[in-house]
Amino acid sequence: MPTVWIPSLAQRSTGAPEKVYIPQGSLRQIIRNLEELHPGLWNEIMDQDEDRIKPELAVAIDGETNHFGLIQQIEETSEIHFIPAISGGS
Amino acid sequence: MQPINTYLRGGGLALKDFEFLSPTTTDEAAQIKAAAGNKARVIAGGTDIIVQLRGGRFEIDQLIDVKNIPELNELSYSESDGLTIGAAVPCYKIYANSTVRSSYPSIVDCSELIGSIQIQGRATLGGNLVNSSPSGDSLPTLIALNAIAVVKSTSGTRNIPIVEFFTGPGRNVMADNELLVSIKFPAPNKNSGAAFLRFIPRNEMDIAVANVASYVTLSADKKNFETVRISIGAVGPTPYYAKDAGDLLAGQEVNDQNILKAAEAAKVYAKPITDMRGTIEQRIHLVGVLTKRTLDIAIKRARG
Amino acid sequence: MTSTSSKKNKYSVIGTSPIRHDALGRVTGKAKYGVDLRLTGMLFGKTLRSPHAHARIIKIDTSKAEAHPGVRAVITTKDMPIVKDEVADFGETMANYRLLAELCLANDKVLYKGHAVAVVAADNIHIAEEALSLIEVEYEVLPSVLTVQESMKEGAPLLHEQLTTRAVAARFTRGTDTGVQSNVASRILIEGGDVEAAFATSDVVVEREFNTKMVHQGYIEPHNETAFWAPDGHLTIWTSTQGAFGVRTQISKTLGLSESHVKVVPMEVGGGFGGKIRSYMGPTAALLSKKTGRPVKIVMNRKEVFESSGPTSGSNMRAKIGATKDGKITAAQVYLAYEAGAYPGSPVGAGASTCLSPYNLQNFSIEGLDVVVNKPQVSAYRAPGSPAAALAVETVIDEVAEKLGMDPIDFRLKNATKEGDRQVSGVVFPRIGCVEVEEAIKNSDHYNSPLEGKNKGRGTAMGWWFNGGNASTAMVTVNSDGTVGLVTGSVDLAGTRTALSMQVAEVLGITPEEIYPSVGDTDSIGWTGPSGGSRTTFSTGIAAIQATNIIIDEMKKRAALLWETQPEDISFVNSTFISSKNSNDKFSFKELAGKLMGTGGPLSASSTSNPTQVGSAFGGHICDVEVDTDTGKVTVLRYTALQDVGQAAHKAYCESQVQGGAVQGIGWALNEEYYYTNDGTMANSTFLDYRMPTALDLPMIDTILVEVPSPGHPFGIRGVGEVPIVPPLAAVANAIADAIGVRLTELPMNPASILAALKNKK
Amino acid sequence: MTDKIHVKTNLNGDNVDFLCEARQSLLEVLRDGLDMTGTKEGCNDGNCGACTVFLDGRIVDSCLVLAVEVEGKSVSTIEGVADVDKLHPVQQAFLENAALQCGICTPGFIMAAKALLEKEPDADEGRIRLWLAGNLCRCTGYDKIIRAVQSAGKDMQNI
Repeated sequence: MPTVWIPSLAQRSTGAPEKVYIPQGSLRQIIRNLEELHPGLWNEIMDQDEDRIKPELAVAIDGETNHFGLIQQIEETSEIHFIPAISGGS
Repeated sequence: MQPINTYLRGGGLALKDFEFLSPTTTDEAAQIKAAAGNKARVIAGGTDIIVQLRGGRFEIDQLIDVKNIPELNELSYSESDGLTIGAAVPCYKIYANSTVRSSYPSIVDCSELIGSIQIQGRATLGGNLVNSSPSGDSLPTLIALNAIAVVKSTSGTRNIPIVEFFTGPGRNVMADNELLVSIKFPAPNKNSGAAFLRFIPRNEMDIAVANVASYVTLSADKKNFETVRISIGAVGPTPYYAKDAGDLLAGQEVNDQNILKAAEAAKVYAKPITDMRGTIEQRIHLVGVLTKRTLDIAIKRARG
Repeated sequence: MTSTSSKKNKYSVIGTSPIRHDALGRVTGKAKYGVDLRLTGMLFGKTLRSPHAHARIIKIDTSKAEAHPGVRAVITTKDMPIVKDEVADFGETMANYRLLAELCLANDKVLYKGHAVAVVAADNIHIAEEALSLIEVEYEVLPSVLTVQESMKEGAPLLHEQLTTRAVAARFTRGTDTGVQSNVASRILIEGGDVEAAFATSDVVVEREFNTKMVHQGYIEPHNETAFWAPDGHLTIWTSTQGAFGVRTQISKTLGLSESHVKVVPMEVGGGFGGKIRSYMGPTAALLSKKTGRPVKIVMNRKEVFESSGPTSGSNMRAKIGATKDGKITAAQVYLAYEAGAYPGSPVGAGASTCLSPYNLQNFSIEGLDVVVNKPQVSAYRAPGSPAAALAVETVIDEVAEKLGMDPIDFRLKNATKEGDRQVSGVVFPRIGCVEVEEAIKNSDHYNSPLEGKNKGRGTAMGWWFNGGNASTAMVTVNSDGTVGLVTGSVDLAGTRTALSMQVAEVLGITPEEIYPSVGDTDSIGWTGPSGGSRTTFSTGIAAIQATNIIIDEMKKRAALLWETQPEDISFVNSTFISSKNSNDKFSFKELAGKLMGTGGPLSASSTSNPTQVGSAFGGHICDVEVDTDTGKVTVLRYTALQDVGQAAHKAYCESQVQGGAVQGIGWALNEEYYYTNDGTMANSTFLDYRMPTALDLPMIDTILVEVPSPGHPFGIRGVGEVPIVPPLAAVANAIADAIGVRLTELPMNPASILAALKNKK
Repeated sequence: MTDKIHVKTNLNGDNVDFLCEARQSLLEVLRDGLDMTGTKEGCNDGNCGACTVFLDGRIVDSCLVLAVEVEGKSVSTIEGVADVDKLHPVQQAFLENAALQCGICTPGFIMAAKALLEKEPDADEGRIRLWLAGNLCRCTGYDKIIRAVQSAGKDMQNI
């Protein structure tokens, strides 16, 4: 099953462990499932105003950036990380 | 001389009209000054005044270009009269002059340090003097060498010892109707040497955190000090003549112990402030360091 | 030895150093930078800026300025469309458009000295400046805060009454709103393992606190924007920008225009380093153009560049690192509080994510705070956020090694990150050159040369930075004589036209001189992210290679027509199309290019890259200094910068990027700072007193290019531009510590602070 | 509006006259009046050298020269350095040694380096660094610029 690495502050606020295993599917389904297991995680990850991941957050799937957002299909062996969106950079 | 009516740019500040005037004699220039006072300012190299006008430091009605006046372009030496540097002579001409190089090494030191090569193509010691910045890089040298400012107005010409010239940051004893014609330096003493150093955080292009000039005359056997003049800058509202620091060396043996005493005595004169260029503590300390170093170089030069 | 490369070049074009296509224009004064643009009927704009660091605008009266002869229009915030809070993506950079609009014209409050208040368009710059002095602004001056420490104090004046700390939520994000009113915009935390327990098992623990000042990118060309709002409603902006499409997005959002009504023409750029991504004057120039019906050009002066563009953060930091006697790091704890300037958005997240990357750690804790202060809003500056954090970590690492009696590079090697190790984010490192760079330091002539003499010292430091990915578009056109046109959307800051041409040339087997590269405007090329994030040669390179491969496929079809065979039967090797069916059927690329018209017509291809497998890179620097202990002055005696560049594209310009980044870092370490007086005035907003290094302040900068190919690029290219500014702050600090036996923890390490440190040592 | 001043000068070998206001710098008139934008403005206060031009054979910062001051003098700018078909050795050396990145400081450096090498083609590294200290470059770290000037000096000695 895909492994989701839970951010440390979110671990504290929701009681989730460092790593959570969630059945494969779209990224949206995975975040929904996370919320069911550990209520509060949805709000940690999702934007409060719009249907998207928080803009200051980037999702890395197996260390690579993803350009499909919530509809990205996550594979069986994948790791998901939430990392800060780096601004500017030049 | 054709009056030309215009504005000058002020970096976002309100500006008034001014005229650009190009007199060819000191009399003409003095007449303009007599009529307009400090509303007529002089441009020689322009490296300070253009920046000051853009920064809105003062307002003027007239700008007097003095580069076409022969007396202000004089650069000459005679044993009786010493060295004369016209107020409009740019630095590069000064440090390229063979007499200056051989007999006034501290003038070379400071004129080679003022600004960049580009700036030295325009900037003048006269401008540095009239501008009277506490950190002006030629000013300690002028004090140490006992230079005299030759100043003219419609009522005549007067000589002002540089040691009495400065009254505050950007201020001096010249009246609003006076024009700087030249700076005169006595012929160097026998067995003498002089040096100027400044301290800046980079190696070029900075305003001095502290600067020091020393002028040393040694005994005939070059083992003792005869007279010493030390001047310090950027450590108070004006550059200072650190008289006691030099006087205590008179008649003393040339050695490190005495030099360090003079360096300590020079520090007493320093009354600096802390700003973006340096701190009080650093500046006082640097006066000591630079005094010692300039004395060392001056002694070496005196001994040939 | 001045520059070396770690291995033999296997390419014919990649890795060489051809003369840049655009260099002739630059050495003859013909190249047109944004500041050089002059249009018929053009007016000159000038911005009135706040003299206060923090004040409420009570009233603005522009009537006298409007009546001044030669003044054509004046605008204030009431002329700006209302921009709603919206965070949107304009190419990897997240930005709130309301915030960007307020940087162009303050609304209600001014939040830093230099904040724009009104803008004038006049017949010439002098009249515009006169007009500024005729605008009357009434302010209610408010108390200001200038450092993160002051800003976080109980009862500190608030910059934004509505700002509350978003914190204690996600591992990296601003998270949920805490509701606490504060100047702290956000708090982030990255943790792994058990730091406290690990420190308890350590033989050596070193902890230090650091402070750094705000510093500027220092590009020589000031910001400039020229706008013409045509009667048909189409707006054109000519500007020196790192990214035309980002400017287009910002301007269309700010002014409420559709993107198709805004064309941004990127002019040559006189230096950016991250500071020329935002538009500061485009919207106001556009509004003035709309009001006057004429083109309006606005250029900042140097003071404005310092006070009103986007420098990078000053900081307050702590780093604590423990190790066992045998040289294994047990734990690392880092605290970073970064100045955001007037609006939220410091690069603290990047600092937090990068500073421990050279080490494979099990126990770590990194806390980051984004704090607003009454200073200009920070923007990107070369590896934003990373150099300061690296100063904290790399000097403490050096001190731990010293306490352990270990060589600092041996200590680093013992803990070095390798492929497969996890970053603090948990992300696994792909193929990466940390060990290779550290070994190259150990093997370098510099590291193995003795440094003799009093008050001399040597320091080393490592640094890591991401490469940006982001989308790029490239279009390749084949001319009938076999030359090739290449248009991309990537602004050329330092030779990327050529670095991109070289990739196309390598694929086609022709010379880079046979390719003519140009930079398209937003109407003539597809969306391309800004030239920033060390991404252009990498990401736009991929787009150019993709487009070239389409060309090759198309040309195979043309050859198949001529040879009456199938395209699958044709290969392209050594710049030659060959049929597998008949060995006499051969065309060089050039020959076939001449036959395109008779085989279906001209050929061009466009491709957009959006790489997911973006790289990252390590650099390591060695610095020798001598300290004049009488004056506190530091002389850099020798400097060697090593970097994993993956595969150098244009070798000389790779070296030059590394050298330039190192020197910016040396300036930051030794003398550069925003020097503020208590009233919030930057006292040194000139090149006289903002002391960037001159030629006389430096030795030659030796470079060693280590080449560990990036798996994400066909030629293994990694982005090069940013990494070299990460290690110098710590490398210089470690060298000074080695020279005088005192560790300085505040930047800049200028003569006054070194004298003070020496005095305290005694 | 104020009356403009008629100035006659020699610019890159040509007799040129222009109208200006006295408050206008030579730099401003070159760029905005005469459309010679090769001379760049970086600071407008004599601290970056991007506006370096020759005035009667010596290099100056044109931002610190009033346009009215060039009456009767000769001015040369970057636009006058190359022949139609041949670059000056300093320009050629900057190309070949990759001695520029963004290039905004390059015209100023070329003018300053040319002034040095015309007098001292054998200038050593220290002399070159001192001479060029009035020109700021933020991209290159100066390394390749110094090498280019050394290389140009060699070429000029051989001419």
